[in-house]
Amino acid sequence: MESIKLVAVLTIICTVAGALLAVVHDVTEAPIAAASVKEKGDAIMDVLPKCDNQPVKDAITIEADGTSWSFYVARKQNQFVGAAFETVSSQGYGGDIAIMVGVNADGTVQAIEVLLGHKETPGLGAWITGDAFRGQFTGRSIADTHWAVKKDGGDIDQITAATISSRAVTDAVQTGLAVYVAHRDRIAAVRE
Amino acid sequence: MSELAIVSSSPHAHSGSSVQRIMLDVIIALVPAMAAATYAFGWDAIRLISACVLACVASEGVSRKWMGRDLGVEDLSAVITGILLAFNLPPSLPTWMAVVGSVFAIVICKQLFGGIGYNPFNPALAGRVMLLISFPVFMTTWSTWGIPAPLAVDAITTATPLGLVKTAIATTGELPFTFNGATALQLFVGNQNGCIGEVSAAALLLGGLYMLVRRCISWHIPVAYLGTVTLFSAILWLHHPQQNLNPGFHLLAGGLMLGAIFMATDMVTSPVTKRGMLVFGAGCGLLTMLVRKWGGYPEGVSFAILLMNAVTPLINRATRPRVFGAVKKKKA
Amino acid sequence: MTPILTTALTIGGAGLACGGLLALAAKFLAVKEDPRIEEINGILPGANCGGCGYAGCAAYAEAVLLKGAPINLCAPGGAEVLGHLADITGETAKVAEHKVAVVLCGGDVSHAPRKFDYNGVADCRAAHATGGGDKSCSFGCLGYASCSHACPVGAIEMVNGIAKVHRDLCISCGSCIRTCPRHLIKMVPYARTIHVMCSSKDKGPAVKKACKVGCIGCTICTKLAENESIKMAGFLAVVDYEKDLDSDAVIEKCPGKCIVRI
Amino acid sequence: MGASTANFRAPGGIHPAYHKDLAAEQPIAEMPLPAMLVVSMSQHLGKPAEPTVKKGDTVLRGQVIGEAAGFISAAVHAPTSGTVKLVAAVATAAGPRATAITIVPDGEDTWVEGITPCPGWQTLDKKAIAEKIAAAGITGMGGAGFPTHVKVSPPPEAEIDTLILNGAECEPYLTADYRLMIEHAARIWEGALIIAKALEATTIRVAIEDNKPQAIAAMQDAIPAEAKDAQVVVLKTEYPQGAEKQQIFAITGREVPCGGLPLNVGIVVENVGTTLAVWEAVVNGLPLTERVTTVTGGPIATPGNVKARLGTSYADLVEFCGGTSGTISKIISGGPMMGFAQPDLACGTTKTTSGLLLLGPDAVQAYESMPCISCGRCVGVCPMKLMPNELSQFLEAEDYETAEAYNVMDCIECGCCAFECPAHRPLVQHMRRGKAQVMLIRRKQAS
Amino acid sequence: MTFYKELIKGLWKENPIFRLVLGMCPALAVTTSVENSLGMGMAATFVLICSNIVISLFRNLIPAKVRIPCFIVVIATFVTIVDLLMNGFAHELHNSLGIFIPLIVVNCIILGRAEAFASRHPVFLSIADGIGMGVGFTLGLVVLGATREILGAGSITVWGDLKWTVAGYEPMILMILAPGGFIALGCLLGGMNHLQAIAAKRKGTIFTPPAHLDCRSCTLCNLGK
Amino acid sequence: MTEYVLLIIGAVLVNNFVLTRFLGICPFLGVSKKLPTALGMCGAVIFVMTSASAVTWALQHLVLEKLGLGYLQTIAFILVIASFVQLVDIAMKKFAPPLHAALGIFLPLITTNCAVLGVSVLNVQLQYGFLKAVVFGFAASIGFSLALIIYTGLREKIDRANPPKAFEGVAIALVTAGLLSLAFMGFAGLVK
Ligand SMILES: Cc1cc2nc3c(=O)[nH]c(=O)nc-3n(C[C@H](O)[C@H](O)[C@H](O)COP(=O)(O)O)c2cc1C
Ligand SMILES: Cc1cc2nc3c(=O)[nH]c(=O)nc-3n(C[C@H](O)[C@H](O)[C@H](O)COP(=O)(O)O)c2cc1C
Ligand SMILES: Cc1cc2nc3c(=O)[nH]c(=O)nc-3n(C[C@H](O)[C@H](O)[C@H](O)COP(=O)(O)O)c2cc1C
Ligand SMILES: Cc1cc2nc3c(=O)[nH]c(=O)nc-3n(C[C@H](O)[C@H](O)[C@H](O)CO)c2cc1C
Ligand code: SF4
Ligand code: SF4
Ligand code: SF4
Ligand code: SF4
Ligand code: FES
Repeated sequence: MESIKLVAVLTIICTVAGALLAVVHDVTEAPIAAASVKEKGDAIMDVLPKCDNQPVKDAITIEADGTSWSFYVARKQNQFVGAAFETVSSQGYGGDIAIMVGVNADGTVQAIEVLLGHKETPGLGAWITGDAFRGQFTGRSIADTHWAVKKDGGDIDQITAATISSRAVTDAVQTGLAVYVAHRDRIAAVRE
Repeated sequence: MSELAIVSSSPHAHSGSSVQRIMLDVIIALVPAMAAATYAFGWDAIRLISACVLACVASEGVSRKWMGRDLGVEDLSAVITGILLAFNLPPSLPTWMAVVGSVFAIVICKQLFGGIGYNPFNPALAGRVMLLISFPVFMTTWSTWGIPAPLAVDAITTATPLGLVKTAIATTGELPFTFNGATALQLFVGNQNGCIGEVSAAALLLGGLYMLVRRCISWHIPVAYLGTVTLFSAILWLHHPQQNLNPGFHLLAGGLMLGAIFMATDMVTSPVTKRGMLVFGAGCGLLTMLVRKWGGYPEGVSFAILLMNAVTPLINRATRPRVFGAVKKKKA
Repeated sequence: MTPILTTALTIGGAGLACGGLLALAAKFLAVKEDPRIEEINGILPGANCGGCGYAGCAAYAEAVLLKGAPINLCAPGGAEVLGHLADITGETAKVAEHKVAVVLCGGDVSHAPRKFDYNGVADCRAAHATGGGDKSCSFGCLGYASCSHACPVGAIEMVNGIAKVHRDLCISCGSCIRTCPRHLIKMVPYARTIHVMCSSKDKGPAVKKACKVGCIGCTICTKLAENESIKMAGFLAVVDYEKDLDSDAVIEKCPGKCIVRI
Repeated sequence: MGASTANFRAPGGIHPAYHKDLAAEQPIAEMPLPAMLVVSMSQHLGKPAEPTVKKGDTVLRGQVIGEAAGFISAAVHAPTSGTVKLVAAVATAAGPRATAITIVPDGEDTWVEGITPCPGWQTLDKKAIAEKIAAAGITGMGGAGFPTHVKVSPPPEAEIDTLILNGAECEPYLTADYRLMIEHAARIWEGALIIAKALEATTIRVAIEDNKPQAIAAMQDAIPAEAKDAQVVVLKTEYPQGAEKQQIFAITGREVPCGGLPLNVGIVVENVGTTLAVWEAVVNGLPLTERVTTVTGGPIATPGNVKARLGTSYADLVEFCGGTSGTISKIISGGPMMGFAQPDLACGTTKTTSGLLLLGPDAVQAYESMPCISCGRCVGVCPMKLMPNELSQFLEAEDYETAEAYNVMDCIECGCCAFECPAHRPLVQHMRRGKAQVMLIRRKQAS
Repeated sequence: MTFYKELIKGLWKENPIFRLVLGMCPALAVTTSVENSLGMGMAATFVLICSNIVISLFRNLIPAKVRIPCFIVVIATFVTIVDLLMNGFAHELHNSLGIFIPLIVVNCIILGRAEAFASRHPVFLSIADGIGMGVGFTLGLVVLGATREILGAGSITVWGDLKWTVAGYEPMILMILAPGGFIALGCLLGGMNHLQAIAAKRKGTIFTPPAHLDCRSCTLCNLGK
Repeated sequence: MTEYVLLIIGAVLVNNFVLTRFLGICPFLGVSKKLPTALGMCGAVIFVMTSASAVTWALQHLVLEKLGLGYLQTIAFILVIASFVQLVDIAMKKFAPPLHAALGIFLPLITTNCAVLGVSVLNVQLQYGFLKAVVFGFAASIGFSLALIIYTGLREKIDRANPPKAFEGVAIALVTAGLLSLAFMGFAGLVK
């Protein structure tokens, strides 16, 4: 019968396709997982001070103001040297901006990294990923800095014509730092 | 052989109007605003206006030549595009950017469609918006010149009144100044920051009056536009006076007058029927206020007009007049 | 192995479900329709030139099947399409003779001047309706290229102010013939190359006044042409395309120089 | 006497320069017989008449030389006595060729026998009136030249209550109707009564624009006592108040439906000249062999209103008016808004030749047309409320279907749109061609 | 040789982007840089070749009525494979191409080639077609991507750090935003048409620019007819 | 409530599917010759996109995720969408022939319309709940329709324009779409 043949062909093709995909999935599962872990790990390592542990694994989750924060702890010779955390601003020009912030043990920023996936405008807001903008956060702490862009009377140089993005990053970093400061002891106490 | 008689289809009489004459009238109407611009911004105004006009006329001539068409600059419409584009630029803009905008306006927005009459979008506005998006830094850097408070903090301003309001509302949630008779006068005569053509509402209104008298424009679009803005801003203002300035401010600040009088009225890109013009003007008004109040930009005139340009064919279609005799009337 | 199996089964099941559903739907909800319409539509060239007399290729396809329209109406499609149509409909194919359009006027700007200064729409039909057209000859080609615009394949070129058909590009759709307000264009067998390039019905003296290459009705050609293949229609010599004509004599002897080979 | 005046206007319209002063005060002058008359068989709307004479025949004035070829057609009569010199196709004023009969007058101007005056027309019934009008070959003298006997015999289901006499003469330059109203007011009124009788219409209105006070006064004074409901209506001077649909709307507020006729709203409109011709035909029994034509324009030496035989060549008319001075750039048969431009002065007058207008270079420029700049002026002035800008573009693109949907067939070719267009677009020409093309398509679909 | 002909036709004569005007969504969306264009192009090429092979192999077995669902399943399979592979081995590229990888499934070119070519031709020709069209598509994307990136960002990024920047250039951001995509493609297309017209004139033939966007070259539906 | 309003404004104006997200360009360019045709397409798209959002959401959350087969998204979605469209086609032909005459020719085209698959994938990526997914699908299709209708009006004007030979047809249509998209940039920032 005609229609049975139709159904049969379609079913067979689907089954074969399914099997094939399962195989490929099987093969790529590990690399994909590794790639996303590495993606994160790379970002974390980029912002942390030199350390000899594996911060991705030394993580602690802290609940603050209704959000949960993951802190990745860096140690050198078993000494707490700093931590990295991801902070997200929903005030970006194009939507959420996720930033990886690395702090030293003394609470000063080691470095920040804007994570992929932000939707700021190329050529404008996207400059928040540039060294010039990110660089100015290094060395700042919650206390010694007026956490606002210059336009709003603060200390951070905004990117020209991208105040919104600059503001978003600034706010996000500040919020994260505050959480860090508040919970520094718990974070520093993390052990493998 | 003697000259041959001319044979053409009727009518054999003509009102004597011509495109060139209309365009010349518009240029005349733009003179007061050009004077005001020169008074306010001096050399920069002259520099930008001449750069834009030259670039527009030249690119029109060159592109038409290149397309194998007759020169077509004598209708003067490119001159208007040039002046109006310049009017929409901040005084400090580098000359080369003005030239890029002019070429974009004339070549991409006008000549690619076949030249005058065929362009669906207002070339000068498309040029401005292209520049605004391409070079936001330059397009939002305002000159610093002495302007009395309240339109400027400490007598020097680097922002337009609308920009001031927008940032103030966004940061402090309060209005930066109150709007009173003095502020209105300041805005009206042109003591404010902004694009070179939009500083003086008075000069623009004068030009508009001239165009009305010369029948270059009809009252429908400007009135509907300004009326809708007034209405919309009045509602907002009455609803929440702490967050919204009163309608007078919205009317006088920014590019509204320039847009309503000179740019929304561009006949090529606006509807042909009177009813359509009213719809067009009202649409511009709504969109302008939408952007001013909730949008990412402090000023929405350019976008509003461009968006309404886009729906103009639909408006024309929807507001087709009822043909005489279309409804069967039996004996009265 | 299990995950692979699950996956295969899931997708296979989805395929089964979808396919089954579609098959069922197709079976129970089917609406009858002659599949040949589709087929014919696919075979027709899709130029939508209207030469067949229908609103376009799709309309013709329908007409062939439903209204019994003759299958040899699509000139652009030629023998190939005809063959296919014959196969589908089961009718016999009678290949029409290959014909091309020719503009029967040779009075270009250098031969037939303008009689007034026409100021208006550059369209032959419009010009013809305004003071009868500005050409000195009231029958000749006006040169405003309406036929050229009407031609779906761009086979008509304006040369020196009159229309010329490129015979090898012409697909004999007849669009130009329907357009020309002067009725100057005729469909003639491709094999025929000798034409009287004039359509003026005026008497000799009037033609002479209007045009340097007009037919003055001297009847010389009718005598020279073999087997009466040129006849007089009033004051105009007309080629009878049913009969053979291959004589250089008529071309040479025509005092009006209006018989040419193209 | 219900004689009162009122001021009305219809939608749209323009105010061209009128130039009526050139010929307005020139009384109607009778032109002597020219050396030759070329009488076209296509004098009217509908089928051309069929010639009933051949070369060499002698004819008498008023003798039928062309028979009506069907119902919507009209007979043509010899304008004078003489010999037929030629029966051949010649170009008409409107362009296309049509058969014409060339008559060389014998100078006697002998009337044919059988002319029967009928001063007591009141006893005639409507059919008899219509027959007399048909026999006289009368066609509309104000516009398209529609055979008048058709108009006065409406189908029985149409109830005509109003007859409007069109004395608007809204075309610039032309003054023929104006002179007729001043000089023959009483006859025109009587003609109106005749037509009203044929139509069984009870109301008669005479429409005159307010720039013709003398004509208004003359017509007002001549309102006959026996007319029950007769009035002169003064219209605001605005082109095209003379167009019947607009005029009907201005006077009665009735809108003639799209594609409809005045009789659909119970009205018949007749030109005052036509009415006078009806009077001549019924009361004096005379067929239509002459008409008044305004010969005017800058280059004409002495502009005037000339009563000339049908078939008088334009050249003879110009000669009668003292010839020309200066360059002639345009020769127009009719008025400047709706008339036909001529390549030369060869044509002969017809029943519809209301004017012959010559324009010098100062009044004419050859225009380059530009793309439409969508200024909307044409939309504003179109008395039919069409969108000429869009229509012309559809027609340029040969999109006849859309053009038809946009009511191209309702265009009355008044020329207001093209008059106003700053881009000098040949809008009316587009409409003309479009209408012709749509008619063609419709006819093809019908068959 | 036909194989050769099928192989090169996609480069110019039947270039999917500039001549056939197909697959516009990815063409506009991912061409903000050369790198993305290349990635997208290669992904699509891979899918195109694979699906062409499979469909050509089984073309006589697939009943006409379910051919579209079958083709789609085949294509979707390869798309998912590319998706997975890219996610595993070219993670960053995968991130920046985003949603447009799964959308290769509905890319008109691939289904169009399956329907118009692979289902009617033997395998080796279908491979040629796949390579040709794929490379043509990639080429189109790269040209567009390069134009947009140079004008809009003042740089050319071929892969990762292989990048040139035009010094002192003030980039026209518009070009890498949505409107710039449309305008750049429109202008490039116009330019190509112009070249084509010049070439045609030299050869003495007539050239008409593509006037139809209604998928004429794709026979999936009858809309173009 | 505001959330949904913003979602709709965002999908219709700010991130218009066609003009800023570049989804569904083929039908956008292809079916914009005449207004009636465009309206038919809009009707079909609105129907299909809304229902496809619902169906694929259910598929993803009730089947694929439950089975841990998230990576089969593409193939499963397209299979279901294609069958669904075809089913609608058949059913419509049977039960509503006039509607089929009006919309039928567009249905096959919609199968290969990336907007439909796009909206399904986006619903998953953005982790919308069922209601939100359906509203998003609806709003996106409205956005598509809005752009298509406006564009069709423009196309009718452009078709009567007089571009240079090389730009006739597709090229000028694209430039027009670009300018329309430029105008739509004005909505930027209305919704984050
Ligand atoms: C297309 C476009 C994209 C923009 N993208 C961003 C952006 O990503 N980030 C940003 O802060 N501002 C962006 N802006 C600019 C904002 O609208 C606003 O002008 C600016 O952020 C505030 O101006 P300021 O920095 O000069 O104070 C963009 C503007 C446009 C026209
Ligand atoms: C096809 C046609 C049929 C007409 N039939 C009638 C008719 O039956 N009765 C009538 O009174 N007028 C009839 N008319 C005349 C019109 O009402 C009108 O008076 C005539 O067309 C002259 O109009 P114009 O001079 O404004 O162009 C007809 C006109 C046309 C064109
Ligand atoms: C634009 C336009 C203007 C007209 N102007 C006049 C006019 O001024 N006087 C006139 O008698 N008829 C004028 N007509 C013709 C009338 O519409 C109508 O056909 C005529 O009065 C009918 O009468 P008739 O059949 O006796 O000619 C005009 C027609 C048109 C379309
Ligand atoms: C009243 C009026 C307003 C005009 N406004 C503009 C304008 O805003 N921008 C512009 O480029 N051209 C303007 N023009 C000139 C011209 O109409 C315009 O360039 C056309 O769009 C070119 O086709 C205007 C012309 C007139 C008569
Ligand atoms: S006389 Fe004959 S050849 Fe000459 S222009 Fe007239 S038709 Fe043409
Ligand atoms: S052949 Fe006819 S249609 Fe063609 S250009 Fe000559 S007059 Fe015009
Ligand atoms: S000519 Fe036709 S379109 Fe023009 S104004 Fe008169 S009625 Fe209207
Ligand atoms: S008057 Fe002329 S330019 Fe103005 S809208 Fe009409 S056609 Fe266009
Ligand atoms: S590629 Fe997106 S709809 Fe065709």
